[in-house]
Amino acid sequence: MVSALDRAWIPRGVVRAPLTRFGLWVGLWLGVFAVGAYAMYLCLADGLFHTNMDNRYVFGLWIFLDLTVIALGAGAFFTGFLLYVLRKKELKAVINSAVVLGLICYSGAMVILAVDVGQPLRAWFTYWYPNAHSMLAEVTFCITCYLLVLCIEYVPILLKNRRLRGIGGYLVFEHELHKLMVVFALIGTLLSFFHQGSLGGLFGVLRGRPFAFREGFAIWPSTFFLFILSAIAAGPSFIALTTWLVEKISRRRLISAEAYDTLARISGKMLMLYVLMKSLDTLFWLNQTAPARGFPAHRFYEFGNFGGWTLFIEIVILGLLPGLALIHAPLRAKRPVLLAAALAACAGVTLNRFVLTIQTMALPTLPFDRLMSYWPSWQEFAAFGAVVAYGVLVYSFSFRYLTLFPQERELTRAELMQRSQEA
Amino acid sequence: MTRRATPGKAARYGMIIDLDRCNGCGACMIACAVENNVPPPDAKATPRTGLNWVRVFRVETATRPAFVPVMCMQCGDETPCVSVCPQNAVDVDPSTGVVGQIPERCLGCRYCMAACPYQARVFNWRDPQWPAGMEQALNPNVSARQRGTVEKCNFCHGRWHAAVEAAANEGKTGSVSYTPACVEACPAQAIEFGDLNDAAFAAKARAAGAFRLLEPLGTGPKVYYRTGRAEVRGAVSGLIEEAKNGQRS
Amino acid sequence: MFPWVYGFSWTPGHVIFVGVFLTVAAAVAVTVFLAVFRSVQDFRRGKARQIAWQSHFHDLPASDRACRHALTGELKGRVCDNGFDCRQCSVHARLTAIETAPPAGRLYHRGHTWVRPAGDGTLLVGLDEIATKLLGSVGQAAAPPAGTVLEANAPAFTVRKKGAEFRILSPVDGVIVESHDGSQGWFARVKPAENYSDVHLLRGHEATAWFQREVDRLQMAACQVNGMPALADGGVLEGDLSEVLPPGVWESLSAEMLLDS
Amino acid sequence: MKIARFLSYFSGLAISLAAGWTVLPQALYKEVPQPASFSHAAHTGEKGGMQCTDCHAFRTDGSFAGVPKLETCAGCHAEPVGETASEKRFVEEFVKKEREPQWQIYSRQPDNAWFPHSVHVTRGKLACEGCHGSHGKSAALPAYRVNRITGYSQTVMAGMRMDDCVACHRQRGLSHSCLDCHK
Amino acid sequence: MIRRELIKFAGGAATGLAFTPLPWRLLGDSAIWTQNWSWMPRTPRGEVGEKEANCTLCPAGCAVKVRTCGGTPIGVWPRGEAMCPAGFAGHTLPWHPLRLRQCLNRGRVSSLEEALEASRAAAEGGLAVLDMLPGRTASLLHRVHLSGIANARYIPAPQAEGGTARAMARLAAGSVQLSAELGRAKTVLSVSTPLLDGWAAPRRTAANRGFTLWQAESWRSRTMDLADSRLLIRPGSETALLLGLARQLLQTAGVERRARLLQGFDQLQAAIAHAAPAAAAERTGLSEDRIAALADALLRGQPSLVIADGDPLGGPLPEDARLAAAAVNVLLGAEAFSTRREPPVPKPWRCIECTRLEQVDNHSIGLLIIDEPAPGLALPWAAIAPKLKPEGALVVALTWNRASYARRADWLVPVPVYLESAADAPPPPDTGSWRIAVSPAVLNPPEGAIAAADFVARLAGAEPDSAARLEERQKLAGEEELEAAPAPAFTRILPAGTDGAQLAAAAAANLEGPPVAAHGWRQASVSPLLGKLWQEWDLRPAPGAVTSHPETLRGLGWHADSGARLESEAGQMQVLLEADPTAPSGIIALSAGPAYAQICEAAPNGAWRLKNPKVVRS
Repeated sequence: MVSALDRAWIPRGVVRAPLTRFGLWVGLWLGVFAVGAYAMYLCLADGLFHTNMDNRYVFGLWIFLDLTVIALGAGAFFTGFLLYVLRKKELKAVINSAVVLGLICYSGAMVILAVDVGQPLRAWFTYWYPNAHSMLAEVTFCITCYLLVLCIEYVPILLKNRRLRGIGGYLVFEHELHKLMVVFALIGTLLSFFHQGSLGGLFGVLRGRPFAFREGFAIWPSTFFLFILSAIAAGPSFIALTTWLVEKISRRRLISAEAYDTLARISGKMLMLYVLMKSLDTLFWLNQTAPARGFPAHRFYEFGNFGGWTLFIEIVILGLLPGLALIHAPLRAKRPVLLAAALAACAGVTLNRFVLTIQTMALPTLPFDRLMSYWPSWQEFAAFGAVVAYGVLVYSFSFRYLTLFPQERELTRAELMQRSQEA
Repeated sequence: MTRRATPGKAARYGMIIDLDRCNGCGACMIACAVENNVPPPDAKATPRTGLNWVRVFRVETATRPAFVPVMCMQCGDETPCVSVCPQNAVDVDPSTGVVGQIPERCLGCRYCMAACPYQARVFNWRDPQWPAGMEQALNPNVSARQRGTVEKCNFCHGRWHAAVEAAANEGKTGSVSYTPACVEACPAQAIEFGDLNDAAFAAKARAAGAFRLLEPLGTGPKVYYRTGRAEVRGAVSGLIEEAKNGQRS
Repeated sequence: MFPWVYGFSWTPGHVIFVGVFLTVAAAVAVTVFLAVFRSVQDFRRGKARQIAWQSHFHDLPASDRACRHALTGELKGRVCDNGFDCRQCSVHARLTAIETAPPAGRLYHRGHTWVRPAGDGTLLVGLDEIATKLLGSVGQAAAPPAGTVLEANAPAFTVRKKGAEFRILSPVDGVIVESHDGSQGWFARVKPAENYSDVHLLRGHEATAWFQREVDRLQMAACQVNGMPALADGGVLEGDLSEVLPPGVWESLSAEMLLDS
Repeated sequence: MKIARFLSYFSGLAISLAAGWTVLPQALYKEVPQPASFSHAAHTGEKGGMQCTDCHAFRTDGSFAGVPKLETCAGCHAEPVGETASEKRFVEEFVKKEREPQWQIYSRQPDNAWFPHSVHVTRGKLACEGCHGSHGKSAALPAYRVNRITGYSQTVMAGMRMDDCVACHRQRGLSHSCLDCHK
Repeated sequence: MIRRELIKFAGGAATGLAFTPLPWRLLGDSAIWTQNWSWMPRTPRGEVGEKEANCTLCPAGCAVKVRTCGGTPIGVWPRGEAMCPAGFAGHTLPWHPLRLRQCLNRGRVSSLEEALEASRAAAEGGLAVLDMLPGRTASLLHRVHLSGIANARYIPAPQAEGGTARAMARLAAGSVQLSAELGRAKTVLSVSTPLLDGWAAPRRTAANRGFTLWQAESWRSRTMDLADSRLLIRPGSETALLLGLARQLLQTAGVERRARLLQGFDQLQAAIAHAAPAAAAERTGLSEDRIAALADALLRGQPSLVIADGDPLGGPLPEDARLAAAAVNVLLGAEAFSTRREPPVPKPWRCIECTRLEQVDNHSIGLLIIDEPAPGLALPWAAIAPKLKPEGALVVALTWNRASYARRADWLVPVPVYLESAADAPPPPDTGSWRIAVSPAVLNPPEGAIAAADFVARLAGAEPDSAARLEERQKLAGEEELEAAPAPAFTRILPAGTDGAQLAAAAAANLEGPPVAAHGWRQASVSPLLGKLWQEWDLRPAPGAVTSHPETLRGLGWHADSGARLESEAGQMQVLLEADPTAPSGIIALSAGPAYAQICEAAPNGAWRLKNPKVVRS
């Protein structure tokens, strides 16, 4: 009976894994989710001493991974912007997957923030008594709004499901909503522009942390714009990577090579722009901003494990090289090169977030204080594991029962035609 | 975001700490903990997760080590923690200049702790516990903070309240003078407390040999340090020109 | 957040910040409300089914949406983006303007149904050969009773067989006057609505070219499952396919052909 | 047929509105009995002839003593003075057994709020009725209702919350910065 | 269809809910709930008053004022003079987690009467009262009540503080109590004594000490940090340093001339015969001219003073070191010593004599009563155990906590602590001027608690009136402080019967011990709040912390920041191994908490010694 129900919900014309294998996959990730949920319960009920954070490392694994996940989740708004506003038709193949990825990244980040905050029951204070000067207040407002927009963008994909389609006016509402999608794409872009930027601004405004402090334009430090650029650069790569991953796991061809190429090309161009701006900003910071505050450059890089190499890897190895590979068409055409460059771009953004959260905390500000190191506790890993498991589960169910990749039927048929010619 | 101050009554309290007198006994840390109902350490507390509103650093110098008490500097200009708190739990009090940390509104995001250059803020990582019965011996002028909130030195604001109450009892208005716990506790009278708006105290604060920690960051700290020993000034203030003659290990 | 809340202060930064937030929230709310309002409008104006087909149509793979004129070779590789509803299609109007032969004999609808005007002003509607091949005679499939209102491109009736169900699209607008078990090929006599036009139905050489392509499609879809008796010479399969094919294959095959994915 | 379709929707709406506006305010508060009954009117009337400050006095250090302790009551009530049953019970239960009555304080502020009576009454010359209402003239103690979640009494939740204090300060142009009242 | 109706009904209810106060009140009230959690303590309410008192937790007896709220002490603040960190948390002692509140007989709750009966029965076999904090009025009362009991002895626990002064008393003419008057000294040499850190020194800080301090120690102590000149010596080489110093002093004519006239000069000659400058330098690890510079500074900076008491928790210095220090003081003229003036004792009180612990012969005590009134007092159990009768001996501990001697005692009787009953502090070791520092009773003690003096009084069948007697003595002594009397002339350099050669041999013998410098901070155990300094911050070494140079740790195969067990024949204690690059290499600094004394042996020369210590990784 269950397999019949399952078959009834799976869209026609596509082949999905048999229910047993899918059940196994869901069971595995439910296990990871359960362990993480227990860790979250510990932190909420007992207290945050279950983590290894302390009065120096006030931000730990969770905030670092939050920033990374939201940066990579920028693929949603950027793909939407490119498709609906700049009319890049070939991205129609990945827009549904991008929206689902965005929803997962942002909702996961919000859940982790609720656990990371000492008093989650008072979280609404930020809305009720907002501090207009605080970057964190701006981030909170924008992320909640954008999460709402993402949910609204997810609704049409949901209503397209084969069974839901039959009910009343769902399809009509989906149709009307689809016509207004341009408005949501624009609002999404505006919101994402601000909260990606404010996440960068979080550290750029820290007058007390010369390692992170940057001057900038009006009230926005330069890290505001750098975070937006890096998010836009990493977003499409992340979507390309995830699509390839889903193709590998489901063993089906999901998008055309042309879609891959567009994603890579745009990501490459943005990455080059980001590397340029990042280099300029770093030079200005090392020679002008920090020394003026009594912190010559060597005071940041004289400590053993956080030497100058982090800067070199972030800008050159994980920034310049993938950028060049992605903007160079023949190189980009080779799939392994494309995937490696995309992975490098995402790793570059992750390292940038790591440097701004963990290294800023590690470096002492008082001359007589010392460098401190930090390693997350199992509760921190497990809690984030739960969010990843939640993401995988949502994606798996969406991939199985909703049409995330419209081109899949086309490609499957083309494949069959080809196979029948050979036979 | 400061409300209108009572006219003509504003004080800007500040401290001068004489590093040559401080001998690192820690009386100020214990007196501060008693005065402000800071719970005793629990089994798993460490120097990095402990609750201390004032911390005495031991700073190695070429000659004798110097002992430097570091507490919240009640920064006056561009207060780093006030501008970053997302829900205004931190606010410079107009009538005293003290940076108020209100645990009832703090939601424990700890962003102010990241912003503070002096790491003078500490976080309640777990529920505060006192030995059974010790609640009767807590200071009535200060309320205990819940788990998950940030706390910091507020120049013993409980004592400012008591002073205001006593002044009101005699019908007096205007800024009051009082002595914080660490000033009263110091065996060497190394800490001086006063109103930076009053010229004499301000002159003493800016006298020769006085300096402030991380002054070039421009946050306007209101705790001044004084020492006659150049190597201590070099090691403690970290200013580039002093650092040359003070050996820094 | 609001002026009556304790922390509100009329500083420019605060007002701008809260203002932007409220406008964005309002914009989102208005857009969603607009979508809901329009949907209700469509319902009221009864365009629901039409829209349902439109949005459904957009999901079909490009190869299933070949334009009728691409079938006949007049337009190379053009994909229909109007849900096969050539009545509003400017391209079709342009092409048929050239050829004005009166409709003679059967007119075919892409959903594998045909229409034939029966002298007395009514129209006979029936399943074409491929549909009957797939579903067997309409008889067992309980044709729609007299009096039901038909709408072009909307589901006329649903065929339930072997646990699968397919909806058959109606080729014309009108009211069924008399239904029939289909043994003579037609299952309903329809009194056409006043604005009835059979412009969107295929005729003559279009029909033959379309029929030939449908057979190719049927054959190609059928060979998806190996071990199926593939026809070497491309001849039409015999007998009622629902008996011959295994149910899973038959069901996806029929869905393929009846455009009900 | 049109209204019928929304009947269930509107019935759900009506029920939840009714519940929210009537049932909730009652369910949120629970009543806690006072240890003994007490009539201000009886004490301050012509028969009792006492002044407020006889019981609610300021201490020498200017802090406000609040509700009197047992020995203040025992001063007159070593033996039952009047003839009411509740007074007899009070004398047996508390005075004879020297058991301090745990009065529920209507205007008890939370631990984190600092309300100095010396600033408001001694210097500010505010009348008690301003905040406490006509409690001083009541013939019997009103029911003490406490909010189940916050633990504040209904008197505080109704009229002595932060917004009320701030409104008063704003009227008088006084500072109401956070540290003025939080401790 | 019903399903659709249900969904519609739920939708209506939900939208309706949004327009009722329910969700918004819940949101607001739950936030307020997080501000008033029931398990958070409510601060006390009541009148805030102040009461003048003195801190009786240690011999310093600082003048304090106790701030009370509704009668309960909420803080202790200095009144005029200074206070040590522990003084500020003294008012929380009544609620110390280890506080003893009922009589226990080997873990079983029993009553005071039962304890008294058991004690009376065991008293026939010889009663002894071991007073852990001698010099208080309560100590006097012990001696008064013991006079009524047959073969009873009063044993004051040997204190590190004042050891040099006691050694000097044996060199002075006539039996008298002496005191090192730091107030009058201009130059002070402190040998392994925490002069600026807990040695009754809260008043004395680096800034206002008024004398130049030379600190000779074998680990980097807080006093070493604050001293003017530092002499890092090998552990156990104190006597060698002092004998070398004596030899250096005798080079100068004036000193030698005056010394010749004193008795015992030849014994001193014999002792310093082996303390040639090279030998002294080699033994102590200092250079010869450093010792010469020290001697020169002491001579020029008269009046100068040498103190070699040792550490209250780390253990007193051996007898030979104190004798050598006394000798050096005599050579320097010892103007800084004064006769201690004791507060007068009311005439009718007849007290028995004090018996030193060494004078008590073994297996002679049937009933041992240990009086432990305050935290941080320590004496190795190995020194007491042999004195008890092998069978039928009863140990009654009149103690404030369930930890220290409670493990060894058959009976535990709770005593009132600081601020629970009127008590006074013993005389301060650093000045001869006399005063009575009394702490009044602010709180009432837990019922079942009895003052130690009253317990002994009831044992002797006398009136348990220790509070009244304290008042009587206090009234008798009046308020003003009498200045210290000048020290009597010194007739000897070394006491009769001290064999010079034996002193020199002892100097060499002390060096064999393990390179461990045991030191302790007595105030640490007054309250858990003191953990702020060593657990929640690293201003002081934690009790049980073994700190040494990283190379030394690596050399011994231990790795830093790991737990271990320090074992000796007398017992074991938990330690934490820590590496400190600024610590002197080759030396292990052991921060002795109260547990250290329990694992030590009491060597014949009075020092505490670890018998073949081993460190086992735990």
